Amino acid sequence: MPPTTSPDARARLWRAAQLAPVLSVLVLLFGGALVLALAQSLGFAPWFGVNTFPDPSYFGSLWGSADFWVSLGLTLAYALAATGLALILGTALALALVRAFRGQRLYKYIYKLPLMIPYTVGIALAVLMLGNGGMVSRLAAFVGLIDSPGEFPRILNTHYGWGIIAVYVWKQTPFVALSVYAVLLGIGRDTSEAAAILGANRRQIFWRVTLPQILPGIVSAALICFAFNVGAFEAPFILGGGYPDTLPVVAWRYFNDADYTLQIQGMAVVVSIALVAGLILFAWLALYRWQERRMGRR
Amino acid sequence: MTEVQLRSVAKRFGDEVAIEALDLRIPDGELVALLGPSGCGKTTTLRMISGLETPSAGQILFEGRDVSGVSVQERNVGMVFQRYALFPHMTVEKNVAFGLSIRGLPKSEIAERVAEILGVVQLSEYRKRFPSQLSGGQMQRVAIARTLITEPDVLMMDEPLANLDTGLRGEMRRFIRELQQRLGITTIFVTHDQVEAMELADRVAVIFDGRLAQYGAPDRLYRKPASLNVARFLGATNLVPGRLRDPDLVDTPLGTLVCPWRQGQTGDAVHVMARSELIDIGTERTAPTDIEGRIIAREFFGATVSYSVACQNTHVNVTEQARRMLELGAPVWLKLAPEHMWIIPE
Amino acid sequence: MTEVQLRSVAKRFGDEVAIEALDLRIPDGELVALLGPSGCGKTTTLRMISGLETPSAGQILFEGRDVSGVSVQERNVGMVFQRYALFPHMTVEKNVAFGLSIRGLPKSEIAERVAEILGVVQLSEYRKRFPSQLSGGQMQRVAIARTLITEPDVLMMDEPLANLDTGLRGEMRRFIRELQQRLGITTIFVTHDQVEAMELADRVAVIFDGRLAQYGAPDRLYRKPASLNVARFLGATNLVPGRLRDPDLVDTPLGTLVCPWRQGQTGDAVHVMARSELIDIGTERTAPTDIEGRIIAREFFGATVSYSVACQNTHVNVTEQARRMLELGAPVWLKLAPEHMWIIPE
Amino acid sequence: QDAAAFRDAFLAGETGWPAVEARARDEGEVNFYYWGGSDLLNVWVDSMAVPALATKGVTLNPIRITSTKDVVDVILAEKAAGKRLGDGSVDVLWVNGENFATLKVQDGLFGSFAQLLPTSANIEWNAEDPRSLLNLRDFGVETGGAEMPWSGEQYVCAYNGDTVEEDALPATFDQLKAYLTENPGRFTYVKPPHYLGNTFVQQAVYAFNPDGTGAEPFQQNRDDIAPEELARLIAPGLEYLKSLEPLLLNGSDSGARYPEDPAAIDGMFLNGEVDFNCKFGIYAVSTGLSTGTYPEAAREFIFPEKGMIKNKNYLAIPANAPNPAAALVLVDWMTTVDAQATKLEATGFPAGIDGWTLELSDRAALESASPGLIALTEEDLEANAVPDTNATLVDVIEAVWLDYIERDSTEGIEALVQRAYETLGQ
Amino acid sequence: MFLIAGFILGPFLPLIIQSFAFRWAWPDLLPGTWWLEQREKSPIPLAWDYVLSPYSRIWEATLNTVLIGGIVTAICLAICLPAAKVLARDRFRGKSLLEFGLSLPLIVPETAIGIALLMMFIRLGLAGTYTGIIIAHLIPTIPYMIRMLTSVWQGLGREFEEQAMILGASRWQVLRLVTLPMLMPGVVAGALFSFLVSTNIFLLTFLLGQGKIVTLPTLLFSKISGGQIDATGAGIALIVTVPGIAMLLISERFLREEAFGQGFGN
Ligand SMILES: Nc1ncnc2c1ncn2[C@@H]1O[C@H](COP(=O)(O)OP(=O)(O)OP(=O)(O)O)[C@@H](O)[C@H]1O
Ligand SMILES: Nc1ncnc2c1ncn2[C@@H]1O[C@H](COP(=O)(O)OP(=O)(O)OP(=O)(O)O)[C@@H](O)[C@H]1O
Ligand SMILES: [Mg+2]
Ligand SMILES: [Mg+2]
Repeated sequence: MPPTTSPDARARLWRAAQLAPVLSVLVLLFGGALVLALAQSLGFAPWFGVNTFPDPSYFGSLWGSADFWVSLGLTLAYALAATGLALILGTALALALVRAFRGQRLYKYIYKLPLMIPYTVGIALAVLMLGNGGMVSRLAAFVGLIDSPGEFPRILNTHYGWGIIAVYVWKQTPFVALSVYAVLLGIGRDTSEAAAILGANRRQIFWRVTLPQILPGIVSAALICFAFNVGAFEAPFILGGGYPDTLPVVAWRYFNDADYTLQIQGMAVVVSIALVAGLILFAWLALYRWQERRMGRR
Repeated sequence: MTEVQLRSVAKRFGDEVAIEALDLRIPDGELVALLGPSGCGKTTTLRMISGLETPSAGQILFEGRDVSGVSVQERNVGMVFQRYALFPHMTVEKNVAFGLSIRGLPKSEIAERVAEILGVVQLSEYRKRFPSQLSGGQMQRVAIARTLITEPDVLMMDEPLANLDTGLRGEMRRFIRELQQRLGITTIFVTHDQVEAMELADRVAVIFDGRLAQYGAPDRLYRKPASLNVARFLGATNLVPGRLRDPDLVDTPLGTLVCPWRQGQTGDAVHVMARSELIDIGTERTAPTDIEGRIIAREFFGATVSYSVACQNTHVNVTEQARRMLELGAPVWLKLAPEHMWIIPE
Repeated sequence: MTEVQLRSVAKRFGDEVAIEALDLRIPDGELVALLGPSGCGKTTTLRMISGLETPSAGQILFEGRDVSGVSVQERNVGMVFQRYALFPHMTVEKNVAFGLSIRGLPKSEIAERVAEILGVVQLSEYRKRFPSQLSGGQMQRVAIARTLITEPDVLMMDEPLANLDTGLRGEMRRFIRELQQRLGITTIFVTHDQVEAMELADRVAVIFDGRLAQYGAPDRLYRKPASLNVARFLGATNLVPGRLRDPDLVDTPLGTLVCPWRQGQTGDAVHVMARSELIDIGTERTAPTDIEGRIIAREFFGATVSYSVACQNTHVNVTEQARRMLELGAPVWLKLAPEHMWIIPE
Repeated sequence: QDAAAFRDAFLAGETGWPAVEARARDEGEVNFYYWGGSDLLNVWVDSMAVPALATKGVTLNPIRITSTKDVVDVILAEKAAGKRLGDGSVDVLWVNGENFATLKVQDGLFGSFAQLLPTSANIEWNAEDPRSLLNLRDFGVETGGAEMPWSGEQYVCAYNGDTVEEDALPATFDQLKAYLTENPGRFTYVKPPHYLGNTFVQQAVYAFNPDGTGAEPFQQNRDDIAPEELARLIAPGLEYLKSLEPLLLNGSDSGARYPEDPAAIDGMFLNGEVDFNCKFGIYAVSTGLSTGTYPEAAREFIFPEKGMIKNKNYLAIPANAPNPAAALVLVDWMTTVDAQATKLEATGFPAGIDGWTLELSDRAALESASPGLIALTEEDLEANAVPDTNATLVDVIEAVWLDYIERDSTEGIEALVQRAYETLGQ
Repeated sequence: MFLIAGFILGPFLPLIIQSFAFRWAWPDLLPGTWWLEQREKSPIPLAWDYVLSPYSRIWEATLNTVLIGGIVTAICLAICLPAAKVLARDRFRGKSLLEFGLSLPLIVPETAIGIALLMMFIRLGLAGTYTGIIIAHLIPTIPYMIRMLTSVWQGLGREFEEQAMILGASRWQVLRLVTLPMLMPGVVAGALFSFLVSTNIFLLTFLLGQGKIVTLPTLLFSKISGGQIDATGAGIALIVTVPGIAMLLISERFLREEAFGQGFGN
């Protein structure tokens, strides 16, 4: 280093050097992909021989159609329902796990299994279990509740999305449990014991002491799950109820359409998904920052 | 305002014995310090009294009634945790109000009592802050206020001062002492700092390895420790081995000392304790029983000076107030008054 | 063995001023304590001397040579961190050997020197343990050994005793003092505990808010503080406001005290300091200058007793060794010897 | 030799086959993209094609894909990115219909190579012979020698003999509707734009052709038929499908379920959720029985009478194939009697070569490789065969189906056709 | 608790049965015909015979999955370590923006990234190559790795490194001898998580691998995309779970939940 550089400048340079690799991946690939997607959704696609940039008509026709809003609604509804369920189950599981009980070690293995396994396996399991020809349906027939698979209430491939939600919940409950468990270990038992001594019963302890403390952890885990669910493709594709599809599946269909101009429409869908997800993240971060500042943590 | 009694209470965690057997009576309205080295079972004892832990054996009585069937919530005890355990997501005010608000008291009454207690702990202006915005001493006081507001019958504090600066610690000690005297609440105070125990407590229970080693008033413990361990733990520096001779005489490496003894028999091995600050040091022999020595080290502590004196085959520490400074190497005479010595049986 | 000098050293972090301007000369082979309240800039000073931080202004000289261009690694200093910073993934042995092994010394030599220094700090039998398996005092000694093995020219310790128990703290103080005297290594020792500074240091530098408030031998600081702040920080309890009268007289709320003064003029507002342990307390008047009072509070600290005495319109604290106990409410007479008082200009 | 020059010389007929084989050996490998959804075919490619190509000094890289459309995308994207012959990534792909038409329109094909291959003798190229139709036209689009027939197929339905009486079997669409009125929810078809779905829709359109001319008007190119005319022709068929919707699987409650994939219908068929399973698969029942995917009582039947679409599928070489000579060698081998016979035997995919062009022994080999029909005869099938719809019209019908049936559009069929014409014409 | 175990493990039972079935029609609770009964008669490999044969591509896919996961993890670790350090320790302008940016990939769906990247990759010639897949996998793995590592860096005071420097260690020695070993729990957790994420990715691999690069999720997807599972599909699904189970055992051995979940607790 030449002695003329001030220590501050040197520190800045060194910092930049350390951030560079991650930033380059992020900016070039991720940012590049986003920009490209945006440009394309605005009509910039010379490789299909289309270049009407900037052309808001793709968004216009997308957002102008009722189908889009139905799809968005479905996407958000499945994601929300699954996240909510996973959240409740995962938190309950984490709370159970911090208590000592027999076989705890074994459960600690078991509950993490879905976390380690790809979604596709979860889908396969859902098909085998919940399908009209699946295990549950067969058991129902075995005990004489139904006589033909058609009588079995449809779980997969309906617009209620039970199958999709089941897979998400199956896969994400452990994730939530793991996050919450780590946070629970972090906050320790002190505060809940203090509350007990102050006379709080179990319910009060949970709602007024434990939950507020683990809430940031829960919410960030939920956010990750929710965002994933919004963008997930496999489960709604295989287990969904068909038209109207969730947004990622809609995008996929546009991309697989013989009509190339529809790919641009697909890009508009993709960008819309990203927009929804980004908005949610931004809102959460803003809220979190505000809360942290209020509590004087930063 | 409750008398607390422990009857042969024991606690095991799996194979590990935390408390062997503890008998302890904490009189109504007194402040008792549990004193002992780390891991001796102080926290465990408090947790059992509060009901957070169930004794493996023995009984805990409040006012003579066994409380084993009484849940934590119903025992009406208060506990200040070692690391305060303030609720990080609540303001000072909310923290303090917690105990009342879960009891469903009317808002106005809660507000009134919170304001009052915050006044007592001098934190009125901090009431909107979150714990992370407070200093250690302030958190401490919030924890105390939060506990006191529920008017517990028994107040427990688990090393409440361990995490404070020396200066603050003294201040908080005085604060706690004053408050306890004012409210007259039965208080159990855990510490592993003898000075703290001495200063604060009406009685001190010294616990070693899950067993009560001695229980009594601070000055009694300090002057008349029941065992070598207690003496050492309470900071006694001059513990000279000896052997009982005739009544009132003990043979030691310092010579034969005049020192009344009541228990034991001639010939028993004992230790003689002579606290360093109770030994007079002079540059001239004034009595035949004076012991000759030579200063080999000197330490200046501001208010006091400590000398290490070589006498015969042993070392004696002497502390005196720093009004004069004796020189290193100077020959000195030590006066060990019989009433300032104490015989500890082996 | 190096003289360290700071010349108008300043340090800013962004807009925040940590050190305003510090001039300090630490003579070769001495042990200097940096004493000051939390946040006054003690750690920052050490970090600048070690090279971990670059001063915003001023110079740091080792043996008269400016070391601003010398990297941390080349300064050959040693530093013991507040929380020891032992490498948790290495055994005691490995921790201690670290400084040598990165210098690529032959294995046999390293082993020899590690064994030697572990002997010095009395940890030979712990050499295979990991830091988490050690007590505070042992970790402390490992940290010191690890630093000393590299034979630094300057040894720095940042509140090395802050995390230790009272008992252990005294022991470690003595250990450090002895070691430093044996090796004669220039040592800078940071603390915010005045007793520690007094006991250990050849000189004490009191720092307030990034400025040197006083620098001198411990007993001088203790007896003759240069300012009210220093006096208060060093634990003076009786600081009575007064006004200089004739030579050797000061008007105070306690009456007119006889007390020699050299600086200042008649009529100047001053404070008179009378350290609580240097005041004699008696139950009878023995001299006309004795001041009458009444004991209003008593605290027993084991070795000492502290009385709060109400005299005229003010309170005086008196500490004495706990050989007797005066009763609360008893009328007493205080003797303030002229040579035990000190005038502090406003 | 530069790849483009090789192509030009080869297509001009100036390059002898040994030279092609020699170049193929130099190229050393060939990337074959094909739909990998059939375990049987996968096994055959790995166990027969790979070793066969290896003897010719060419490493065959079989690349299994889930949708041919994806490969077409790759080819065209690479082409757009300036990748020419020798630079791309796809050498040979298994293709037909719309995807071929797309490649052809986008100029994404290698050229007219088929009749220059030694094994082209196994194919009937004589335009005079009506049997050559499927070799010259793929969904009505002229192949122009840019693809080589690989398999022939016909859309055949199977029923489950355990649940359906033989005399209750529908033979026409009206009978199907009647059957479903009796047994609601016992049938469904694959969702367009999957080609199986498209085919079912086309058959319905043929059957309800208001002129009674069946498949005939649908052989024209989109440019040759006015949207109004097309709308008139397909409207009754779509109306029929719409009226069928409530009778389909799940149609009575949350809306008819159209599976994405024939595998789903296979599963439902096996579990008895549906009574019929229609797909391209002359030998589907045989193979289904031998792999356990069909119920034991599965039988084939004629449906719809005089309206079972028959077509072929092909191997094409893209314009930017990285190894053009090896690609030619692969396609050539794929059309050998040996390859065709083993494929038929292993997978049940009917031969793409034309039996009558072969020598007797070869013809016998091919026949003995056939797994055999269950409950039908070659003659039955042949008698009810009809051709595909022109690929350019398939796009239109598919779009209209999506709008009219799936999206429940309230616009008239004519408007929908009109719009499809517009967007597709861009 | 029982319910949870049932919920998690229960579905595997039919999967195992299915993988040994030849024909398993509704409403049979067990297959009507087992694979072993048909094994001799069938001209082609059935069920496990197919799954375990090279025809199924399962070995290739496993190898690819593990290889890609390993390389992605290594690269991700290498580039995230310094960045996480800066994020944990420095305060600078634009830091919260950077943090926002680094969490974005968690939020922006794979569908969006994948489809957009495809065009880019085809132009760059990265589509269908290992390089391309590995680069693409970095996007979703980086946020996890950064979070894990930032939390360990935060837990690791500067004083250890400074102590080492004072003892004379060079930057490289500090990193190698002090920093890395001390970061180990977080590094292991981060590595495990990013390996997990990488091996779980379907869509990116599927889109960008163009069928040329087969991994376990894409292989399984092509088997079940129809919403139907036959014996070979079930067998493949079982094999796909094997790396997960291996990871589970490893993770239990080498780290505690705390480290694992830490990155998400805020
Ligand atoms: N939940 C527990 N499980 C197992 N052992 C425990 C548990 N709680 C305490 N112990 C053990 O019981 C003994 C006493 O612990 P306790 O916490 O009461 O000590 P302490 O006197 O409060 O010590 P310290 O001064 O360090 O706080 C220790 O040996 C400790 O290891
Ligand atoms: N890296 C830094 N960035 C910003 N401010 C700092 C930094 N380091 C120290 N300071 C500030 O400089 C001042 C002096 O800090 P320093 O750590 O030297 O105090 P100290 O005397 O060692 O205190 P303590 O006794 O609490 O350790 C403090 O106000 C502190 O907030
Ligand atoms: Mg404790
Ligand atoms: Mg400091």
